[in-house]
Amino acid sequence: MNGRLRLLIALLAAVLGAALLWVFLPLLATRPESALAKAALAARPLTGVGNPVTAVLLDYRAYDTLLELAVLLAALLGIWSLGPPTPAYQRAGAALRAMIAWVVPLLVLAGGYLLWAGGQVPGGAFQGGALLGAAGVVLRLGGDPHAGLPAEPWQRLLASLGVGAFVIVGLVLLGLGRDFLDYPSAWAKWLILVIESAATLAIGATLAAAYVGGRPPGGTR
Amino acid sequence: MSASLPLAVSLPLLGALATTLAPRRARTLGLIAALASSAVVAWLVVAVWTQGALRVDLGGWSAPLGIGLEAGGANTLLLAMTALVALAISVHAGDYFRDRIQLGHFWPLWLLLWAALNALLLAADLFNIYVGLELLGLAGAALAALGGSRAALSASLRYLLVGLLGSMTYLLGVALIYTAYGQLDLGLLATQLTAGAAEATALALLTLGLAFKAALFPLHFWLPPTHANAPAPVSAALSALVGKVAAWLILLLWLGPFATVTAPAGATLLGLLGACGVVWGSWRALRAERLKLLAAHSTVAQIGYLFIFVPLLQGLAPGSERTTLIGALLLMALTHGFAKAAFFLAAGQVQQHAGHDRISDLGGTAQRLPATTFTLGLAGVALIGLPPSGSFIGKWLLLEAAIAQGQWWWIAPLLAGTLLAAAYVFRVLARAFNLEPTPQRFVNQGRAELPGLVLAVIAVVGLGLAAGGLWGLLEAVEVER
Amino acid sequence: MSSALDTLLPMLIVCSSLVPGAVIFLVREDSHLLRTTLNMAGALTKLVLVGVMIWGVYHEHDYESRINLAPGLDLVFAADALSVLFVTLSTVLWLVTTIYAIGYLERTPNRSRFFGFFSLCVSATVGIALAGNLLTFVICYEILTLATYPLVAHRGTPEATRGARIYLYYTLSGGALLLLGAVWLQTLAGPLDFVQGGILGALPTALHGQFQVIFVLLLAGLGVKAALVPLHGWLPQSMVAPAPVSALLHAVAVVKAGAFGIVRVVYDVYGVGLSASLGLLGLLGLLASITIVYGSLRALVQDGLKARLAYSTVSQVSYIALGTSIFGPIATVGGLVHLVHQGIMKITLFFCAGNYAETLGVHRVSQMDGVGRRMPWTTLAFSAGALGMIGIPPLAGFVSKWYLGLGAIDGGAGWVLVVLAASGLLNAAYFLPILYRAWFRAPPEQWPQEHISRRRLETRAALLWPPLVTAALCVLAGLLAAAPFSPLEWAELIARREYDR
Amino acid sequence: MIPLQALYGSAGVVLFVLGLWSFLVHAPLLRKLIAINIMGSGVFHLLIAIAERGTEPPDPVPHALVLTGIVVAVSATALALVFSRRLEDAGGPPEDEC
Amino acid sequence: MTLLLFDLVLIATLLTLAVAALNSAEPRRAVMLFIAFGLWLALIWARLRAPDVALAEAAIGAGLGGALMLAAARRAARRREDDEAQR
Repeated sequence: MNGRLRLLIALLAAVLGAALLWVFLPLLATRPESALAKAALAARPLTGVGNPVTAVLLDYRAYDTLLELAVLLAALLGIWSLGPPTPAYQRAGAALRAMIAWVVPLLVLAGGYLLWAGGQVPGGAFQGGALLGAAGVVLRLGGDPHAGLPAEPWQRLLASLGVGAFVIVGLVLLGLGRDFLDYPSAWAKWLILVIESAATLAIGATLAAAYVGGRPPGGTR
Repeated sequence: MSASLPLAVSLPLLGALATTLAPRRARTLGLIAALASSAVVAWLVVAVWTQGALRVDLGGWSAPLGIGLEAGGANTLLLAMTALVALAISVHAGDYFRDRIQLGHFWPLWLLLWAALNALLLAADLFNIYVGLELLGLAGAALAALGGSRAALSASLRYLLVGLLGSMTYLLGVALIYTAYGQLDLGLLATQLTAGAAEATALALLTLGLAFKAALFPLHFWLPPTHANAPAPVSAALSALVGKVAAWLILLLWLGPFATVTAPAGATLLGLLGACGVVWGSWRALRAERLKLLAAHSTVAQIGYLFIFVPLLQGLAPGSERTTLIGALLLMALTHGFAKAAFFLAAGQVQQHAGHDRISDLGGTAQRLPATTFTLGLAGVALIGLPPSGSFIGKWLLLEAAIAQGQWWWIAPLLAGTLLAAAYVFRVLARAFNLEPTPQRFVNQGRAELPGLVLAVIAVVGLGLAAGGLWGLLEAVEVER
Repeated sequence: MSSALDTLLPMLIVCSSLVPGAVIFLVREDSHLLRTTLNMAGALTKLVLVGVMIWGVYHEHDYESRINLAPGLDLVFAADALSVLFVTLSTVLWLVTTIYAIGYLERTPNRSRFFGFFSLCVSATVGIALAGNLLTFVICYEILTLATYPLVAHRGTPEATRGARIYLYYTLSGGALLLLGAVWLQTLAGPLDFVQGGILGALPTALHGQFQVIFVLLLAGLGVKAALVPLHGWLPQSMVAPAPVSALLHAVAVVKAGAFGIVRVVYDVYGVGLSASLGLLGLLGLLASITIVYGSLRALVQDGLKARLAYSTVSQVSYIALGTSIFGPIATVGGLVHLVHQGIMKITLFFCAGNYAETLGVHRVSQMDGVGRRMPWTTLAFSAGALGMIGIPPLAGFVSKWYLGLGAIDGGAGWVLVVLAASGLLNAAYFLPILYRAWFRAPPEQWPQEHISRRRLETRAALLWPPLVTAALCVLAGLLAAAPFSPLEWAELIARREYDR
Repeated sequence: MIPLQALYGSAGVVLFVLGLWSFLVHAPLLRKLIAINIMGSGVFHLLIAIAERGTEPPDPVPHALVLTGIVVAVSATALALVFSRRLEDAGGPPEDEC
Repeated sequence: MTLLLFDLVLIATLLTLAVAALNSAEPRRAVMLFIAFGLWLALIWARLRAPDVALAEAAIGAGLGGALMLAAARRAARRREDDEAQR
């Protein structure tokens, strides 16, 4: 790419930035009341979830989250379709192994805590799942080529858990004559917890598997 | 009845899970899922036909809090086209991918793509469209790379990156709308949006983001290599469905919630880009050396036609004239969808038989596969817009509107596109006639050849002669509202 | 007669060749019997249905099939006297040509494809004949283009591919102009149903300027198929097609569709009065006259037999346009009756040319010395056709020219007589030498390629009977011109309905 | 005085434009991916900024949107990286243009 | 006023990190800067009372995304060294 084109692009980007700022600033300065925010906060008791973000993610806009988990699944399946993983690093030294032996359970525990706490305070499926995934990353860095993941069929099951829990709960509710993902208020809290747990496992497993970066070598381990 | 809306998304998802869990049985499970998804869409079409437009608030939360799904006249028709084309692709793919491992990769991704298509067509929420677009982009890129060649990988990577650029741009538009209006539901926004700088900028960002995905000229550069190098069933899905859905979303925004924001200048610009796409895509198709590349370039042209409608619809108040023109737009989109899918499936057949798809060396192969050649011919007729295909009627109505509104300059790209399309289609068909030995049968491999043929017949005969029903559905929904 | 039949009959006539055509594609290549049965069943069914229709239209029965395609756009097949004229011509000649083609293509490859497209082609022609509005006409007109393309390209040789490509360039470009003209006209005048006397006369005179431009567009579109100079370039090129295709293309389907379209546009869309007052008839007459003379001149210098016949077609088809362009009922009769007469004469000539080529390998005029002795029956049929073309009484061609001449005097267009006379002389100049060679010169030692040796008949029966039948029709159409249901009588019926409203 | 959200919001816009610029001018895939991620972060940041409402509790909806967006972005990044690795395996570095 | 100053510093640092990440041609350096950018962003989001998202950005955006990119960067760097060794 030659210098003149670079300059042109930089200029255009600057103009675009100025235009966007010109449009955004007045709006940001006098941001109108968000009706949606008020409604979201007001309806929270009905969901049985204390953390408003979790309420949005798993109740009001649960459908978005369902599709998002499908995106995650699609990414993993895409990665698998491209072939086997690259070889892992060499086995870590004893000191590092000892540290990993400490860190991984800690990450898993913290992930579980975040999942559980996510109903009331900051945290939830994504953060918990991310920590599980991080545990996988650490394991792989330590030399485990599978990042602590089970054999392929189980990986497939884990990766499908999130979307699966959502779709099955949704379809069962449809079958019961309710709207898709319209939780009965008595069960809302528990259904959300079930879905969240499934999603946590799925996110953790998917992120770790994505880090491994290829289709697990068939069946056996 | 309204259950059919979420089912149209969740059944393909369920199929994707089933095929993920049991990759060895992917073919059987996938076909079952494909049939079930198509059946649900059929149910939905009947429901819309008898009851008018449907809307479901998911999770029991009505807008603005929850996410809605809507089935009106236009998107129901697109949904039905998607189901038919997807079913044909599903049947064809079982034969196309001979390798069980490849089938195991294909099926879940393909069903995820289908779920994304249905989700986008039914979507009534700006952010939900973003998530759907990402699912579409990731699944599409992964599918396009299934061929595994270096060219396919490189093209798919570019597709993925361009898709990401598009969705980020789109998301900025969403953020702008949320800043100004504090909500995301299209139905509510339609009642509140007013003309203004912020709204216009938001529309520009949303359109730009979607234009990347729809391959609207000049943002089409990624499309030809991707579609030409993907496995044929995937190319069929990408060309016939993915681009159409993105184009549909642009049209939905322009004709729906943002109708008060749009200005004639913007609409004319969009039409102009469409016209450039028609001429440029057709010209490149004419120059293409390979059959699939030809089809891919022609997709750029076919997307262009849809945008020529925008400046003509811009000035029309709701009424029968507008419904007629929207119907023509849909007819064009549906015909192209069916025809392009058929064309790619047939091209894949040719490629598998000949081991290549160089147009100049096609002679013998085309002669040995009469049904496939016939499919190419019929699909070609629809791509050109010759009667009795649906696109002929669409083009007639488009010309009529252009003349009646005094915007006669749109005639030039339409006629140029038609003649160029004729030139590139018959450049291929001319190879079908040579001195090769006589084929004994019309159809040799039913599962591989018939899906494409059926799609082509739908495009040419079904949509041509039974197009009246389309307006029937559109008007049924209008009246309901 | 029930009303259900009234609304179905036109559609049934179209389908009677369409359905067998679609099925034939699926027939295995070696199932001769099944294919022939389908062909003949379709052709005979159509003949019966058309018979019913002739009777009905004569008794002022209305037939109309209508399908709504889109708001404001209807696919209409309807029958009036004019459409019946053309339908009957195509139906009869289809039957004859099908028999001929079965004989001609024996033991050649790709017959299922050939007969499939052949039937589609006839369906499109019949659709053109029965089209009840301009939209339907355009649709069938374009389908005709598509269906004939594979027939021209059928042989698969490089020349065939080239001829087909040129054919396509011309017809599709013309089709685009026709489409544009039709759509434009529809935005001005609404749905363009064909009504005797036209529908544009009632519209404000402010639109007349646009009407003139649109007429030029329509004429450009129709003129391609009708082979009006300078749009005729495709016709000699598509001579590479098998003889039955040439016969069908030049006698019935393609060129006639163009000529018929011109007739429709002048009489049933614009109205002959409006066309005259807008000066459009003069334009048409001029083009037709140029074409008549130019085609004959070019025919004179061709050595290839089919090429000579092709240029003769260019010339002869324009008689129809010429008749249309003269204001007055007598010339109309001449033009319309020539639609039929030229068809049967020219198909006879092409059948014979095909017989010479198929039996003896004779393709050129210079090779035709003495063919009359080897193939007397074929040459007899050829002579009937050729003399008819020149206009020798009492053959069919004489009747057409007589009425054209009378009409020209009646319509005050005396210059047309000069054109007619010149054309007649030229016709004689390029046909008589062939007849002389065929009958009076000695045959050569050996024919170029004698494919079929002489047994009881001079060639295969399926090749011999069709030209004899059509030659007989040429003679009968001339001799019995005054009989009821003769082409002439029918043309007079149409002219009466057009002028005596 | 400039409200807090205007300040942070403009930073989001600036990040978006910076990312866009970098995406367009830098050829290597990794740099493009970083650019895309920073573009995305810009939009996310903007959403977080408008969720902050001073005295009232923050609007949870943009927070949820951003959470979704982060996961989607990381999925796409992972897929793109594996694509580029396969391309390297298939012969040479990935194409240097876009 | 001090609060505003604090915010300005936060934002200035963020933008500096972003520019640095975008402008470094050396892959590993660019990724490290990107990770730092992500963590800083998480900090700002915590400041903007979005702790859920801050956590997620730190763990997923900066953490896992960074880890993924780092692996790629290491390969890129190794390839670059190989190329130089060959020359």
